[in-house]
Parts: sequence; C-alpha cells; structure tokens
Amino acid sequence: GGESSSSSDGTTVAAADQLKPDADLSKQSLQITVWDGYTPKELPQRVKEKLKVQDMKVALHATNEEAMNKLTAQGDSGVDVAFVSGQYAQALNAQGLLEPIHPELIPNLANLYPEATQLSYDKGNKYSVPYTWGTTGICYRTDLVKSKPTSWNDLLKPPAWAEKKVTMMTTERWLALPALKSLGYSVNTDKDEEITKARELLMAQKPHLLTYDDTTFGDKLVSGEAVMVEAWDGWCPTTDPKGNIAFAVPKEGSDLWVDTMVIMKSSKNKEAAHALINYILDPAIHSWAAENINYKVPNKAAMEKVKIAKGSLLDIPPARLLDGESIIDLGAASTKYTRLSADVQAK
Amino acid sequence: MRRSKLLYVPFWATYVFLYAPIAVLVVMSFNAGESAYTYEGFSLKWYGELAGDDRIMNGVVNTLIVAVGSTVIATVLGTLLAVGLARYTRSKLLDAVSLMPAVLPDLVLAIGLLVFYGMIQLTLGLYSVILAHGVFAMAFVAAVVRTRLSGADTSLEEASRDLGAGPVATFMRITLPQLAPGIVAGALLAFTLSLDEFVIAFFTIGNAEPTLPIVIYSMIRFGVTPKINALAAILLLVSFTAVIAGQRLTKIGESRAQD
Amino acid sequence: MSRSRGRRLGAFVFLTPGLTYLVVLLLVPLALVLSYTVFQRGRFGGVVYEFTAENFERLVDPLYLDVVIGSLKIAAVTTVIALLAGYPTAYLIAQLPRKWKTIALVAIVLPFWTNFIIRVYAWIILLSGPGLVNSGLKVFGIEPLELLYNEGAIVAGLVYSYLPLMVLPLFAAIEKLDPQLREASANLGASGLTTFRKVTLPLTVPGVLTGSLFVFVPSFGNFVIPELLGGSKSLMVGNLIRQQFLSARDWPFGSTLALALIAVLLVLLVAQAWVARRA
Amino acid sequence: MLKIDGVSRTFGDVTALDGVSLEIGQGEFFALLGPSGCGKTTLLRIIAGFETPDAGTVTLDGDDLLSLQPNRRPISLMFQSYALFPHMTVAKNVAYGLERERLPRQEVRQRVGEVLETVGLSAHASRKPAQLSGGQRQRVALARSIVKRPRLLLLDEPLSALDKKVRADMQLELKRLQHEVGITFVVVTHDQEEAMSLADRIAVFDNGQVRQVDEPIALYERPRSPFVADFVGANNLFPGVAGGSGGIESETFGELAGTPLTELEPGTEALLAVRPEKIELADENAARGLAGSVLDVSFYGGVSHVSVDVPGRAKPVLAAVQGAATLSVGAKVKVRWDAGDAVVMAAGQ
Amino acid sequence: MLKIDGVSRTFGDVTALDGVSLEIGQGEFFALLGPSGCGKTTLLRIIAGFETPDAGTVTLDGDDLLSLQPNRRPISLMFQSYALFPHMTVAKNVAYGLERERLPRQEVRQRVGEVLETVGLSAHASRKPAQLSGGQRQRVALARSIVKRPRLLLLDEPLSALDKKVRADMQLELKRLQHEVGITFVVVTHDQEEAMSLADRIAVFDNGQVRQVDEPIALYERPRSPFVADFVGANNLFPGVAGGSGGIESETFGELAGTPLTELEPGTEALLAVRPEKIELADENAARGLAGSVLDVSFYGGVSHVSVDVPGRAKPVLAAVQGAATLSVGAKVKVRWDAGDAVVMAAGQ
Ligand SMILES: Nc1ncnc2c1ncn2[C@@H]1O[C@H](COP(=O)(O)OP(=O)(O)OP(=O)(O)O)[C@@H](O)[C@H]1O
Ligand SMILES: Nc1ncnc2c1ncn2[C@@H]1O[C@H](COP(=O)(O)OP(=O)(O)OP(=O)(O)O)[C@@H](O)[C@H]1O
Ligand SMILES: NCCCCNCCCN
Ligand SMILES: [Mg+2]
Ligand SMILES: [Mg+2]
Repeated sequence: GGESSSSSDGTTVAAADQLKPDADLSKQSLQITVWDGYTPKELPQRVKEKLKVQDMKVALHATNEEAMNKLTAQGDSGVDVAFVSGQYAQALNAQGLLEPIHPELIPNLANLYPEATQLSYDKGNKYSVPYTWGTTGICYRTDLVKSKPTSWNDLLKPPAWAEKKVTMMTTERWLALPALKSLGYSVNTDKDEEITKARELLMAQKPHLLTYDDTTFGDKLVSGEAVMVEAWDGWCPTTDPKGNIAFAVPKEGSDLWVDTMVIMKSSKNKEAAHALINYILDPAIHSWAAENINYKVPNKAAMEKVKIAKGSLLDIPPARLLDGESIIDLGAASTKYTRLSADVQAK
Repeated sequence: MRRSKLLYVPFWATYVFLYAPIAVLVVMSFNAGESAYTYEGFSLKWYGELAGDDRIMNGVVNTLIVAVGSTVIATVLGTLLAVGLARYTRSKLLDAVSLMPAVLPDLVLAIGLLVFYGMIQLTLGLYSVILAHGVFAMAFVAAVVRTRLSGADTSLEEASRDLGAGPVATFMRITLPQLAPGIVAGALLAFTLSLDEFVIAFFTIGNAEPTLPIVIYSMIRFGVTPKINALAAILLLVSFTAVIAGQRLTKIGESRAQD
Repeated sequence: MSRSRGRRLGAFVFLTPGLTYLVVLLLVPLALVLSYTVFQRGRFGGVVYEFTAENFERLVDPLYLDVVIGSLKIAAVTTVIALLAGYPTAYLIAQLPRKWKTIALVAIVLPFWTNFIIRVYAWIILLSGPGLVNSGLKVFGIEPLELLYNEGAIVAGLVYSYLPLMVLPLFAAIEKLDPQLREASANLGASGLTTFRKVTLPLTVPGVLTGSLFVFVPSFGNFVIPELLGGSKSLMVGNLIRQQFLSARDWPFGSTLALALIAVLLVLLVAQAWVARRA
Repeated sequence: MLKIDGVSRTFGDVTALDGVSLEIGQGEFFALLGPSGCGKTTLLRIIAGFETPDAGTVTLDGDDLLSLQPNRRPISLMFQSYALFPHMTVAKNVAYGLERERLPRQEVRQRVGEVLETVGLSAHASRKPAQLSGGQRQRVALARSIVKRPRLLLLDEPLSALDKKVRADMQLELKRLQHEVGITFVVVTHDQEEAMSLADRIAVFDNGQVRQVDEPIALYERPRSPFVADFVGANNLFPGVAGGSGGIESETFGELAGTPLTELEPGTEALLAVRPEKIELADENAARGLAGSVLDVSFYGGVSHVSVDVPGRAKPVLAAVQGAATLSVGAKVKVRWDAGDAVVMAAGQ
Repeated sequence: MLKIDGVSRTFGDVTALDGVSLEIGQGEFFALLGPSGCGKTTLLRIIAGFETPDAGTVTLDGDDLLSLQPNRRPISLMFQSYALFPHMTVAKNVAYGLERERLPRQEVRQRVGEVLETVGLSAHASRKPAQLSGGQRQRVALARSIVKRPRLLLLDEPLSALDKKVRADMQLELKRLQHEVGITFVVVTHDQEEAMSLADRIAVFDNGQVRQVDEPIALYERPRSPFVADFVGANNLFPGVAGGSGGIESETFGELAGTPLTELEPGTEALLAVRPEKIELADENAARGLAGSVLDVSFYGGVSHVSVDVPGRAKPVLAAVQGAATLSVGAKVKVRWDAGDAVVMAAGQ
C-alpha cells in the first residue's frame, strides 16, 4: 500500500499506488461486498470469463452500516471492491482506507453522465465510481390511502387511517431526512438545535409506526400491512402486477443518494478491481441494474439501452435528480446522526 | 401414585405450542403460490428452487465445516479441561472461568471477539467463527464431561494402578472409557449448538461465505418466501432421521453391552 | 516427592490447553470490552483512548435505562411463562414409562435441531397482519389483530425458542427425585398438593434455577427475536448492543451496555448459587 | 385386625407375590422373613397403598384398605431405603407427619424431642440427612414412622445398618413401644436372629409365597419343610427314607435317630435335620455316631464352629460348641445327637 | 515381613491414623478390627500407595514401600467399594491385572477361569458388573485381587455384602488360599465374629490407634483394656477398685469374684468383665450371686439372650444360654459366675 497523508482539502488522504495496466489478471482474484441482489447473480462467472481473473467472490451486506463495520473493524477485510453509499465512501476515504481511482484503467468512465462526475461527496470521482442513484420519498398503496401523500408530514404525523400502518427507515441519515426536510433544514445540517427538533418529531412519530424497516418495506406494502412507507425510489415496488403502488417525492424536497463502488487500499488485486469497475460500467452490464432492480444508473450509454415506461421511476432525468440534496459525510458531526438514530430506536 | 389429570393440560399445550408453528412451516412449504401466508395449492417447486440455491447450499456446507471444526476443538480441549479441573485443582475460580461461556449471552462473547479480532487486526473468515464457537462449545463439553467425572469413582483409577497399570495405561483403559458417554454427549451438544448458532457467527465471519443461519437471517430480512419453509421442512426431516437413527444405534449399543 | 511432581505435570498437561484458549478468546476479549466502557468512541468503530464517563451517563439516561429495565421485564416474563409451562411438562415426562419418556424428551429438543431463525420466522407467518391467525379470525368475521411487532410477540418468540432449555434441567431434577420421597410424604398423611409444596418443589429448586437461568440469559441478551417479531420498535438491550456495534459503530457505549448485561447476570448467578446452596 | 387374603402381584414376568394370605392380630409383633427378592417389600407397599395387587383383598378391622388413598390409611411405613427428605433437618423430617395432622406446634416439638431422645439422636436434631452416617439415618426413618403412633406400623429392614450394640438398644425400644402403645408391628427382615428375637410370630416367605407362619421357637425347632429348616438358622440335613423307629434310613449312613414332626409313612422320602448346637462331638472311639475328621475350627466369640468332614457327605457337618474349641484341625471325631434333637420331615417341599 | 512404623495421617482436623506400628509376618492372616471411621481403610490405602503418611515408614521385607508408585508395589488391594471397571465384563475385570503383567493369553484365560470357579461365578464371566447383585460384585472384586497372587493381599471388608451361607464358603476359600499359596493377608472388618474366625492375629483399632494386637482367643478372653473388652464381643462390665483376692470391690455389689490379667495394686480403679455365656442364671434363692429380674428374653436360634435387670446397675446384665430359654419375663433370678471366667483390668484406658 501507499503512504497516507492528510491533504488540506480533505478529499484524498491516501497516496495512489503504482498500478500496472498490463498486470496479469489471472494471478489476481476478486472479493466484493454488495447489497443482496444488487448485482447479477452470474456476475462472478461472467467476470471470471471476461477478465480471466482467478476467482471472484461476492459477500453481502444488508445496510451501509454493516458494510462499514466489515471494512473498518478488522485488519485486512480481504475486500477489493465495496459497494457503499456516497457519504460512506467519503468517510472511508477520510480514514485513508480507499485507493484513489486510476481513471486510465477505467476507460468506461466515459459512459457516465457528466452530472455523475460532479457529485458533492466526491467531486471528480477521485476515489469512488457511482453505480446507482436516486432519491428518497414516500411509497404508498393507492387503493388504501384516503388521500395521496404529498408531504413528509403525512408520514411523520400519520392520519387516523394510516395509524400503525407506516414504516420508516433506521439508517441514520435516512431516518432523519423526512424530519429535517419537513422542518425545512438541510439533510446535511450539523446544528444541534436543528437535529434536536428533528429528534423530537421522530420520537413523537414512533408510537404511530407499524415498525422500522430498511429492507422489506416493499413487501409490507404489497401485503397491505403498511399503507405508506419511507422508501428509496427503486425499492418502491411500483412494478407490482396489481399496479396499486406509487411513489411520491414530498413537496419539502428530498435527497440525491448515490451508491458507489470503491477500491480498498488494502486490496492486493487493484488492477483486477479497476478492471471489474470498468466491466460494470459497460452499458450491457450496467443496464442490468436499471432493468432488474429498478434503480437508475448514472450511465448514459446504459440508460439509453433500457426501455423506460413513461412516468416510471426510471423516467427521471439526471437534472431532476440533482434537485435533491446530495448527502455528504459530516466528519465528526456524523456521530450526531448515529446517536439520533440510536436514541429514537431506543425509545 | 395417582396424579392429577389437570397436569395433562399444560403438558399437551406445551407440545402443541412447540409443534404447531413447525407444522405450519411444513404445510406452507408445499404452497404453490408465492405468498408465505396464503396457501394456494400443492407444489414442490420451492424444493426445486431450494436445491438450485447456491447460497443456501454453500451455507449448509459452511455450517457443517464450522460445526465439525469447533466440535473437534471443543471436545479435545473440553475433555482435558474437565479432567484437569476435576482431578488436579480445587480452584473455584478456574471452575467459574470454564463454565462462563456457557452462561454468557452470545452477544457479549460475540462483541468481545469482534473487538479482540479487530484489535489484533485479524482477517476474519470461517476459521474465526470456528475459534469463536470453540469457546462456548468447550464450556459445554467440559460441563458435561465433568458431571460424568464427578459421578465417576476415583477408586477405579486406583484399582487400575493397584493391578499394575501405569498412569498412561490407566488413563487410556479406565479413565477414557469411563468418560466416553460424557464425551460423546458433550460433542453432540457442541455440534448441535454450533449448527444453530447465529449471533457469534454473524459478528465474527467477516466477508467469508456465510453459514446457514446467517443466510437464513439475511433472507428473512429481505423478505419471506416459501423457499425458507422448504428448507425448514428438510432440516426437520434430517433431524428426525438423525434422532431415529441415533435411537436405533444406542439401542443396538445397549443390547451389545448386555451380551 | 514424586507423587506431587506427577500431580503438577498432570495439572499442566490437562489444564494448560483449555485454559490458554479461554484466556485468549474469552478473558482477553471480555477485558477489552470492559476497558472500552471508559473510553470515547472512534468514528468508525474502535475507540479513542481518552477517558470519559459519558458512556455511563448515557446508560442511566432514562432512554436507555428503560430499555434495560424493559428487557429485564421481558426476560422475566418469558422465564415465568416458560417455568409455568415447563414444570408440569417436565413433571409428567419424568413419570412416563421409560420408552415414552425418551420419546417425549426428544420431542422437546427436536425443534432445536431445525434452525433457530426459521423457528422464529414461523411466528411471523402465524402472527403477521395477513398471517394465519388473522386469516383464521377473518373466517369468523373478526378484524385482524395487531399480533406482531409488540412485546407480546417477542415474549411468544422467546418462550418458544427457549422452552426446551427450561424443560431439560427441570426434567433432570424431577427425574432424579426418589419417588419414595413422595410416597413417604403420602404415608405420613400429606395430600398431593402438600407433597408438591413441601417435598417435590423444594427438592427441584436447583432445576428451577438452572432452567430459569438458561431461559433468562439468552432472552435478556437476545436481538434477533425482538428485531424480527418486535419490528425493531420494541427494542431490547441486545438490539441496542448490536446497534451500537454494527450500525452506530459506538463500541464504547455498546460495551457499556454489555457491561450492564453482564452485571445483571452476575447478580443472578450469585443469587442462584446462594439459593442452590441453601436448598 | 389386619387381614390379607389371596394377594398376588406380578411385575412383567416376575411374580413378586403369589396368593399370600395372612392374619395379623391387634398389638402383635409380626415378622416377615425370607431371602432377598422374595416379595417382602412388595407386600408392605401393598398394605401402605403404593402398589396395587393384581388380586386379593386387604382389610384392617374389617374395612377395605385398598380403596383408601395412601395418605388416608392409618398406617406408617418405614422405607427400606429410609426415604428421608434431604432438604429438611432431622427434626423437620420427624415432625412432618405430625404437622400434617395439624397438631399444635408445642405438642409437635415435644413429641419430636421425645422420639429423638429415644433413638439417641437429640444431638443431631438440626442436621440434614446427608450429614448423618447410615445407621443414624436409619434411626431417623424409624423415629419418623413411630412418632405418629399409627395403628399399624410397617418396618422394612429397620435395623440392618446398625452395629451390634445400637441394634440391641433399638430392638428393646421397639418391643417397649409395642407393649406400651399397643401398636401392631409388621417387620421385614432377612436376618433370622433378629426375626426370632423380636417377633411374636414369623412368616417365612419364599418366591412370593408364605411357607410357614409360626412362633420363633416352633419355627426353629419344628420347621415344616426343608426350605424353612435350611433357611432359618444353620442346619445339618440328611436325606433318606422314613424308617420305622421315627428316624430315617440313609443310604450311606444307615439308620439315623430322629423324631418325625408329622406322621410319615415308612419308606417315604424324608429329610433329617440336626441343629449345629445339638451335635455332640464325641471321641473317635465312641460307640455311636458318624466318624469324621475336623476340617476347620472357627472361633466366633461365645461359640466355636467346628466343621467335620464325614465321608459320604458332600458338605461337612457343622457343630457349634460353647467357648473356644479345644479340637485341632485333622482330629478324628464322631458326630452324634439325641433322637429328640433331630427333626424328620417329608422331603421335596 | 510387612513392617509399619509410627505411621500417622491427618485429614484437616481429623486424625485418621495416630502413630500406628505393626509387624505382620510372612503368610500370616492378619485382621484389622475397629469401629467405623477408626482409620482402617486409611492404613490399607497407605500400604497400597494411594495415600501418603504424614509421618512413619512402611517396609516390605526391609524394602521401603513408600517410595514406590502404586503400580510397582507387589500388593493387591481389594477396595471396600469394589471399584470394578463398569465397562468391562467380569472376566475382563479379573484378567486386567494379569494382562498388565503381559502374561500369555492362554495363561490369563486359564487363571481367570480357575479363580472364577473358586468364587462361584463361572456362569457370570461375560456379564458386566451392573448386572450382578451386591454379593456377586464383591466376589468379583475378591477374585480380581487374588488372581494376581501378590505377596501381600489387602482386603477391605471383603465379605460384608454376602449372606450367611455364601460368606461361610468364602471364608473357607480365603483360608485355603492362605495355606496353599502362602499369601500374606491383611483383612479389614468391623465384624468381630469374622475377624475372630478368620485371623491368626487381630489388631484392634480405635480412633487411629492400635489398642491391642493378639490372637483371637486371647483377645476375647484376655482383653487388655475396657475398650477392647467392650468392643470385641458382648460383655458385662462392672466398675470398682481392685480387691485383695483378685476380684474387685464394687461400691454397689461389694466383692465380685474375678481374675486379674495383670498385677493390680489393690485399691486402683479397675473393671471386671464377664462374657454373657459365662453368666449363670441361678434360682433366686441361690446362695451366691446378684439378685435381679428378667427384663427380656430373646431367642436367637442356637442361643437365647436373657437381659436381667440388677438393681444398682444402669444396664441390664446380659446372659447367653443354649437353646430356647425357659425363663419368662419378670422371673426373679440370681446372676453369678466363676472367678476364673471374669477378667479384671485397670480402668480408664
Ligand atoms: N417395580 C418393580 N418392577 C419390576 N420388578 C419388581 C419391582 N418391584 C419388585 N420387583 C421384583 O419383585 C420381586 C420381589 O421384590 P421385593 O422388593 O418385594 O423383594 P424383597 O423381598 O423386599 O427383597 P429384599 O430383601 O432384597 O428387599 C423381586 O424379584 C423384584 O426384582
Ligand atoms: N480423604 C479424606 N478426607 C477427609 N477425611 C477423611 C478422608 N479419608 C478418611 N477420612 C476420615 O478419616 C477417618 C478414618 O477413615 P477410614 O476410611 O480409614 O475409616 P475406616 O476405619 O475404614 O471406617 P469404615 O469401617 O467405616 O470403613 C474417618 O474419620 C474419615 O472421615
Ligand atoms: N437491493 C439494493 C439495496 C440498495 C440499498 N441502497 C440503499 C442506498 C441508499 N442510499
Ligand atoms: Mg425389600
Ligand atoms: Mg473403611
């Protein structure tokens, strides 16, 4: 690995390794960690064939926190490429755990939308490459709501017909998001009084919830246990055959989230890691994510290959996405959010 | 003596309570529909899906690797420890230490090991789970073997020495055979506990391919499909078979011993 | 003399391997956890070695203290229910003829051999909004009940998961009881109930204690069942600890919560040893 | 008073009791004597209500006992294995039965104190059973069953763990109880000497059946079957056929003097039994007697046992002589007895 | 041959052995007799090597035994608790010691067969210990220790579980072994009769100390201390001071006839002991004797025990008479004995 050093702008702290573009990939093997179902099942097989790497293993994490834990709580995690959301990539980089991206090894970076290279958590994609992006909103049952949700307050102070039929996410920043936005604050605020206000709102909301749910809120809508849930756009099952599930971005606004790919500094297979990212950015591969997990991908060439139904969740242009406030890592102040999440859940 | 009929109410209630959910699982595993909740006719398709699910199959393999590995460690070390504690020390403290993992909540051991592995910057994997399972499994083996030892008669070993056997011959020919049922029971317990252990494995497996409980945990967190019911039914079938086979074997063993 | 040298060699050969293992993989980790309670959190897990009392302050914050107390309550209720169901069951099993005794006992532990999480999951199928119980109720025209995501569901799951751990030690204690003691009591004029109160119960107290401990400990420290059946809305200490370690990455506070867990258990263990010695 | 009629009980293929009938009178001290496993304990357990007979009736003063729950029967049973409550002190164990009768505490305390005094355990009143020696435990069990002063007291091997001295004391104590309180005793023992020294009457059991019920001296001196003759006390048995003069005709020894217990047809198979203490060891030149040589002399304190090898007999003839015997091993002697001291009975019973 | 010199052993504050010295000769049959807990087993365990004395030496033919590991001592110990290997058959248990000597299998099989024949267990050779009755187990333990034909055989209560008949057979067998094979025996027992009938010499223990070592008849007839007089066999003891004529001067009864064992200064505190079988029960009008009334008559088979309440004595005088006693309770009698049958010894020892 290279030397680590803090630089004044705080963007890159790890020095780049010397990588060989012509390294023999058949001597390298890959370990990635990614959300369940976030990459094609046969990806390892195809990567092995295409890149001629020795082996490729996929570990799964359920949440960003789990991934962070794996990547920081042990020595060499053994992971070469990790999929984490933007602000976590930023935090990992601040720890000096990431290898700077060597653009020369990823020609497919050219496929990205220009907007996707200027995201606030990592301007210029110095240490991360975006994989999917989207926003957070309210996902609901059109047949079970008495009125369409339009405001975060519909979720935070559910009307009687939604009593104990709404869910929220607990992942720290997304737990706070509805409250912060409904109060008119930035999702990236580090002001104690604003966070306290949000906390009160969330505490007051808790008795009216069905449960907290970060992973299966879609199922709960389908089964009818819930009628309104806080959801990421792609995980809102608008494609459900019964066709009675819809997604709305509340009027107070929301975020722009990006799930990224990063290369670990500890990786011993950095050439293969770059080759993998390059392979994923291939339109043929990257479009898989849009088609199968219903998340938009920041890959112009890929999106052009996808058949997009009018008004579907995929039918949001990058420019509109940028209306959302990009979540960035807050450094030491991020612990205020973990604390907030812990406190609200403990109540 | 006569006993009250009233006692049979909680007795049967207990069994119904234990088996009703399991029966539901099994029935639903033959569900033709997609829902885990509503039965829509008979089908074996979930069994087919299960067989095709590499994650589950690999989970089974990994679970067995961990269970066998930790059982071997626990059985060897736990047996030695039990003999040592019973025969060579009177320390209450050592006793308590050896029993501690058995009464320590999984979670505490799990975070302890997480912290410790992190501290020594170990790369986690199946072997770190094996080591971790070894800790509590050893406590159970030691406890079971000790119970056996405390029932055992030291005069047997003395008799052996008296009849001219040295310390090693005595250990091999008298002590070990005496302990054998305890060792087997302890090993079985260790194996069973490891098979089902989730928390410690979850904390100490790192990026390695997960054990079955972890696979199931993440499957359930990402939603429920009748595939899990099929898995439950198969696990149940395997357990029943193992129990019945075990019964048969001990019966044969016993009748041999009678000759 | 040579015999004491033999003893020392024996102690070394038998005790060293196991104890070394336990020191390295149990005592050192626990010591680390305990030491973390006085340090500050690192941002991404781990600690910053600066002393602070903040973790303990936070522990007694009603927000968290209530969770600890709530968990104690849930674990206690679970234990009592398991005891009430387990005692008569164990009692009857112990009276069964030999052949049936084995079968009844195996039937008690058999669910243990399927996966723990699958067993919990069965309760989701039973209790959830569209689940079986509610479907059944619907047939009778009863509105669906909120059976899942509350403390009742957690207790049901815990009792279900750990009932065998109650029955086994109770069985061992009751089975060991000389039936002639009960006969002697009857012979001296005691009714069935008096015999139970004066002879059977006092003599099986150690089994009651062991069983209670075996149920209480994993219930108190559990996080899977509250998460799956309590919907992470009704949290227990286990969830908090897990959350601090895996989500919040606040190891010192997680360690402090774990310390509280250990402290409660130590109190129970000491109490158990005390009662067992007097019994 | 206690009437047992045709009681049978089998366990699987073991017949523990096979049509047992007995009548035991009010205030009687009755002993059940027999080898291990002959059904003695089973009979007591049926009387106490812990075992149900397959057939037969048991009545106490005419009332059917079998239909009563064990705790309603006016009977105390002292268990062969004591069955002391391990979690109670000696005093609590003894008080248990009295407390069930809801007697005033003062009275309970007093009676417990008295009975512990009687069995010599006052000093151990506050110990737990585990802290007592075997003999002391047995005395607690005894105290616990006698303190209730039941109408019928069943004792299963009550003194087997006691050493000679304490045992003698307890025997006296039991007899005193019988006389003073008028309790009816049924005592099980496999120790013939104890049965004989304690009981008014003895029932000899074998294999679930009653072989003979008699007073001790009658049983000893006039056993009605070879089994009883052999089991009760030591005996020297000689097989043969009943002779004309009252004795028997032995194939090897010719005519042997004896007294028949019942009229025997001359020529029927018979057995002659002589007690060791009735055997006289005469000089080898004596006129009468079976010639033999001394095989072994054992000194047993008050008496010595001399085994005499008599050619023609597989087992040596046993003679008991007072004090230390002056004979030495190998000495030639003649073994003889008076016709009145030898009993003749029909064989094969 | 076996020399025990000044051996002591304490457990915590219990002194199990307190300066025990004994010499046991080659081929001797030596018995240790004493009440429960007096240290007998502890002494055997020291000789066998399972306990280390706090002080003292043990030598066998002049060789220090204590420095040898148990398995190197030419000694077999039969454990009081049998210590049979539960996972081995009877035959395997018995063969165990021979196999350790690496004897040819043929020989092992033959010797095991012989010894099982001896103890009457040939039919049970392939059973496990759990399938045997208590008495059968004890015989396996005996067989296992005798099959090795050690130079020294230590037996801890070898016959306690056997019934009268089998016990007598085994006693004969042990004596035969001693004569034929010439093994030295040290046998522990708390049964005086057994000790007396078996042993060449007996050591009486009390409280970790040797009280007397003597031949059986000498021990019985000439006990050197009140403890031995009282412990070995029944005895009637009268306290007083040594008189001029050899007997004693009792406060309550005046002069009592007796024979002093050792010269006693007239006026020293003394005890007179008369065996029950030496007591004569004379008519109440007899000239000589202590007047009393019959308290109890117990028939013990061959003998009857008569307790006579003699005013002035707390304990009744015990007399043994041959056969069934003709006296009835309450009869007035006189108790008397010959001067030569009563032993006088110094008191307070
Ligand atoms: N519960 C039982 N199950 C099977 N067999 C039994 C049971 N109880 C007694 N027996 C058998 O019945 C027979 C009589 O037993 P019982 O206990 O009455 O004998 P016992 O005369 O009291 O003998 P001991 O003198 O050894 O106490 C024995 O063969 C015994 O094995
Ligand atoms: N390991 C031990 N620890 C403590 N005390 C002991 C131990 N072994 C023996 N003792 C005590 O030493 C004394 C002598 O015991 P020992 O076993 O030698 O008696 P014993 O003469 O064989 O008695 P018994 O006839 O009952 O077998 C007893 O008081 C006993 O309690
Ligand atoms: N199955 C994909 C799950 C991805 C979850 N991503 C959440 C990202 C929120 N930033
Ligand atoms: Mg019996
Ligand atoms: Mg002993």
